[in-house]
Amino acid sequence: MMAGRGKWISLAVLALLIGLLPLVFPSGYYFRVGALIFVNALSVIGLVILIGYAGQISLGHAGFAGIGAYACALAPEHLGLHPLLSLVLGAGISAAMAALIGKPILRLKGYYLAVATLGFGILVSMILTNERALTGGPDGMNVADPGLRSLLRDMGWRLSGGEFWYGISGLVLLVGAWLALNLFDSPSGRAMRALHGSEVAAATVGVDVARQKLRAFVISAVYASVAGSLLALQNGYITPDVAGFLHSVEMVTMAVLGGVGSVLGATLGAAILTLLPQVLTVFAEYEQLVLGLVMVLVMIFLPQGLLPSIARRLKGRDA
Amino acid sequence: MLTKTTTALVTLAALGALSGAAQAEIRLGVSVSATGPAAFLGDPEAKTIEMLVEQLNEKGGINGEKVALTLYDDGGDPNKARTFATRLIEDDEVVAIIGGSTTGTTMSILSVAEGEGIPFISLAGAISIIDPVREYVFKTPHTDRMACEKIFTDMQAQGISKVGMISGTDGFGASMQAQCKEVAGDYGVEIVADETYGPQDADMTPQLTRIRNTDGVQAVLNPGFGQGPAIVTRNVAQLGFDVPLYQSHGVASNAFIELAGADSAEGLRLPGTALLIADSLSEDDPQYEVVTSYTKAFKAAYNQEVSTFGGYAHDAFALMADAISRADDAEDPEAIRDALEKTSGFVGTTGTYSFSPEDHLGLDLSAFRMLEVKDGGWQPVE
Amino acid sequence: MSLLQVSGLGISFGGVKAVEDVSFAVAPGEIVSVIGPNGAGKTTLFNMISGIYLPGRGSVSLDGTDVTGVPPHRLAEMGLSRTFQNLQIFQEMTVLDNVLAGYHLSERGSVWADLLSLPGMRRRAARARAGAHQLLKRVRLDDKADQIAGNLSYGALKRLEIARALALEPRILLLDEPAAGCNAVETEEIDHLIAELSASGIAILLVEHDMKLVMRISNHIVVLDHGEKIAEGEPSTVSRDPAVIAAYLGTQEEEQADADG
Amino acid sequence: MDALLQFLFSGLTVGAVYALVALGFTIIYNASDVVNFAQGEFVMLGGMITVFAFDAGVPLPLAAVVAILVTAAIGVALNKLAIEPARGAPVVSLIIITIGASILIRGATQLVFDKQLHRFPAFSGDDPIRVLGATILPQSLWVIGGALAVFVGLWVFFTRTLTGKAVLATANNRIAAQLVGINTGWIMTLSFGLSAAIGAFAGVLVTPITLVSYDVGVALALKGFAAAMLGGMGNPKGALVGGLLLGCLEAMTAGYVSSQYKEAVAFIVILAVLFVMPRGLFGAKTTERV
Repeated sequence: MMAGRGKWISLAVLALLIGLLPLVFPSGYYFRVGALIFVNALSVIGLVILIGYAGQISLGHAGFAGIGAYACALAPEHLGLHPLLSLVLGAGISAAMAALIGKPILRLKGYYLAVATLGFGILVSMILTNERALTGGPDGMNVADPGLRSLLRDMGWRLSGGEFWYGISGLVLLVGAWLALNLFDSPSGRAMRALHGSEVAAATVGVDVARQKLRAFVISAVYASVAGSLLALQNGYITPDVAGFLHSVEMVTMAVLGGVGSVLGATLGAAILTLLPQVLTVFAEYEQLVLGLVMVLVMIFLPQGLLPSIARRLKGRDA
Repeated sequence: MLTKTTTALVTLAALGALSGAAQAEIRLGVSVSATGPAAFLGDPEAKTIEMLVEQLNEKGGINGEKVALTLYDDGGDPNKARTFATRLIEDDEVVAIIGGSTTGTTMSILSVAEGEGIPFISLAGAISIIDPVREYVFKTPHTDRMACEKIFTDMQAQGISKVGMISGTDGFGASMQAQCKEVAGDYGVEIVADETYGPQDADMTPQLTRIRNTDGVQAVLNPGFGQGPAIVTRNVAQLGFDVPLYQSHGVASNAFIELAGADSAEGLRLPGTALLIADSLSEDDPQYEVVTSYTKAFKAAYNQEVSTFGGYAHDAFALMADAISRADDAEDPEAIRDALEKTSGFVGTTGTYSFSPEDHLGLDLSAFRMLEVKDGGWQPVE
Repeated sequence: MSLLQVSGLGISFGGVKAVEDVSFAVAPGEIVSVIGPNGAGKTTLFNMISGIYLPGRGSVSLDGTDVTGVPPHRLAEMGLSRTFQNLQIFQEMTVLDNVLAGYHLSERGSVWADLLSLPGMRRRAARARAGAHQLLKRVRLDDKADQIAGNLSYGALKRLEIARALALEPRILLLDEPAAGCNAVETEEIDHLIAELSASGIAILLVEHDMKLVMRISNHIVVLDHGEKIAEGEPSTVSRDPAVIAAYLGTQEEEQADADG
Repeated sequence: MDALLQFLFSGLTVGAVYALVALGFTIIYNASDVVNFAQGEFVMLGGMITVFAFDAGVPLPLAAVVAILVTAAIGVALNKLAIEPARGAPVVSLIIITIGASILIRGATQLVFDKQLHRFPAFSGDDPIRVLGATILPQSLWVIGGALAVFVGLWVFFTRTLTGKAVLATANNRIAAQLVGINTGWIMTLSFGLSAAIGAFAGVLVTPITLVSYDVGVALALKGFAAAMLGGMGNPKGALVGGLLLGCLEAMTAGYVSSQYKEAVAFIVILAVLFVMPRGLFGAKTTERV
């Protein structure tokens, strides 16, 4: 019952934020930043499932974002697929890839798993960079407009590009959060969290550890892939950076910073790391310095991540 | 409570917009890759524009109006570049944008600028930026294709027909690699070996050995920037591989000779701009004045050598300032765009620009000069 | 007919024989205890039976089926459940969730049902939840259901582990030192619990150091020393077995000598 | 034949660079189970500080010593300020902390020094040594020799010295180590100092070959990490073999298959090795205790 209520509170908070923030946006630029936060939060929620629930690490999830992004760039051009169907195709490919590579590498633990996932991410970004004839190489390629905005316009609903993608990303984020919260308090979610606590004990209560790990890996890959697709569609242009190691690290950092077990925490982490460079433009020279400092300090003083640590502190005061 | 905050914020935003308009300054937006993997491009670009804006405002600005510069560092990330472009237009309300150090960031900025009708001068190399011509998009660097053509013209003159290429896999190297392969045939040049290396690689002797063992290789061409070309140059010397070595404009700087070692670099050629031979430029050269004044000022301001890339930014800013001064309304992006397109015979550090509705680059091959390392310094060929 | 049959089971680590040629059987409703001095290989034996270690030699069969080397989660499906000597609790989860995890086999369904929170999943979860509350009541942890398990006392965690193992509704339960670290009252409770379980027909395999407890509740005792079975039989027989006395006295003498030295 | 030898020379040179970075990982990992992703920054600092000291007129050997000492101090500071306070944090938090530290060091370097590429002269000149038609630079021999020297030093340290054994004991069981009188705080300080010093030493050796700028650390850390994992984290032998193997793999792939996918081949081999040996080539085999 507790968990059930928590789910609806989290969703309500998220929905209110997404719905009400535009009222205080002074310009269209804020819609763009908001949309970016939502897209990042979506992929980070995937990592919450993988890292927070199942306790497995990945330093290569940007590879799946890359697959999702390039599916939206390539499939409309080469297969004549609608961009939205391409998003689904990308998610399918990501899921299949995750299932394929997850099987052998999820046997690895800790840093060994980290290096294996890292290798996967690097392979994807390498292919995207090297297959110039197909992907445009490091310069990237155009992504066709899904045409939804003009559809809305024909229905008499005029939205700027920023507003439109803010709405779409916000909606998808809400759906993603709902699914992740459902999963948390479900048999699969419990099995994932159980194997996170003790693989041996989880196995002795009947949890197929390998299967549950793979499940978390595949689900998180789909989240990253859909986020990658959304990014590609709203940017209209995509480069292999989306699949790069730095993007993988950024995603994990967002997850851990906000609180790796918590969906709202993931959104907070995504918001902070997306906003930081925007706020720091005045001190662009110091951006890296501040970013590094924030990462180190949060991990030292709030090792559970921002949101859970704050929640724990508030609870402690109540007691 | 919430509504109160809202009103306060909206009022604040409105006030900000008002005060901005009242100051009557020309708002110029810049987004370059001052950090990250493309910092080689963006760092001198950012420094150049900051310096030029200061110079211009000291002299009283454009027609009495000061230039207010908003400069963002997109770190070479196209996603960030798009966000900054949106911010420049929607939030900072600039009338024109310069930037896009890489092709990827340029493409991101381009679609925003084009959609909002803001003139944009790109600092990236790809030909696809201005071909097909987009209404609001201009660029100052030569295309990579032009660099290839310049090199192959020189090879043709030397009687070289079989070339081994070794390119960086970064955006610059990969783009030029593709362009060169496309145009080589036009100059009777055959690419008989085609190797690559990663931007952070430490040793290229395996690739160069492969090239050396390819039949009939008469020259090596190395498109790339950063440490790669310096290491390639050293490795060619190390292997005792005795064929002409051509580098790209990506490494056209004095620092490169130092990094590659004067001995190893001796005799290598590349297509560069007048910037690199500022000292030996004759006074009646049309570029003499602009090149010497820029190199001197940059050196004085940053104690650092100028680079071709800083030169692109210099030209972009100069072109923009010129267009704004000629525009019917200095605060109307449309007017600035129109003035920009009418630019004719404008001398920059890179070459002489003449834009037209059909040509938003406005440079020809003559802007490139073939340079050679002689006695540890750059010398024009003939 | 016996439910669990262990035949000639053995394993070596780095050339050292940890367990060698151990055989015994457990019938439904029977309580069989494995005793022996520290390091005799009791936990290793448990780990082989429950599928955590792959036995080097011999076989394990459950209800007539050979289950040697079958992974733990498959054994769980076949009705084998266990607790751990050194507590394998899901520390970050609530007490209730720990027991619910024990219901995994009965509440699991398709991943789609879980993601979409479909009615079928909710029904199964509700049933599991009801059962879990019952079990928590049985081990007197019902008032701590929503606490994070990591915050519980040692004795409470021992009981929680038993509750979780029972959630599987096992046919055979392996208890590894359930009374270790418990006070007299708690030990008595565990005593009652085990008796109750065996009365309901569950076979119990027990490792325990509390000899009074072992002698009182066991139907059958297997004695290990240095990885080998040295005696087997009813409590009264085993306790008089000279080999058993020697093994225990021997270690006591050694320990005494260590303490003196 | 001479081509093969040339590829081998290249592979050994590059591999020795990886090995030096990987060796730096082992000490900290052995003392604290932390993989320090800022290890690449130590290499970068070694190169950058030497460059700037040298350009300021300090003789090269002295500049190198200064760089190594300063970097070691930074390593100790990293431990005191970021690792010690986060003791007991999960792996993923430690990864974020060390990555955060590496970003911080990079940001600071770019402010204190600059964003340009730099180099200082090779120790024994640039005239290549010719062997059977292949060539190798004297500086490559310095790098390979340096990697071997560090390896032997670490080997002796961990197996022959009391302090080295104390490091291993600390890694194995911190509390037990404290009980037998090991000052684990001092062991951690020593490990970070030593690790940073080895990184800086690597930076001094490789700069004449690879050049240095504020951002070379990431790529080095990645390759060094991969090499260490290939060999088995924590084992100096694994670091050396893993590094050299990775370098040779890349060189052979570039020489015989495709230079474009040389890193891909390297990573596929790593994945394959981990598939068969989940703890790398020389990693300890452990049985799970329950």
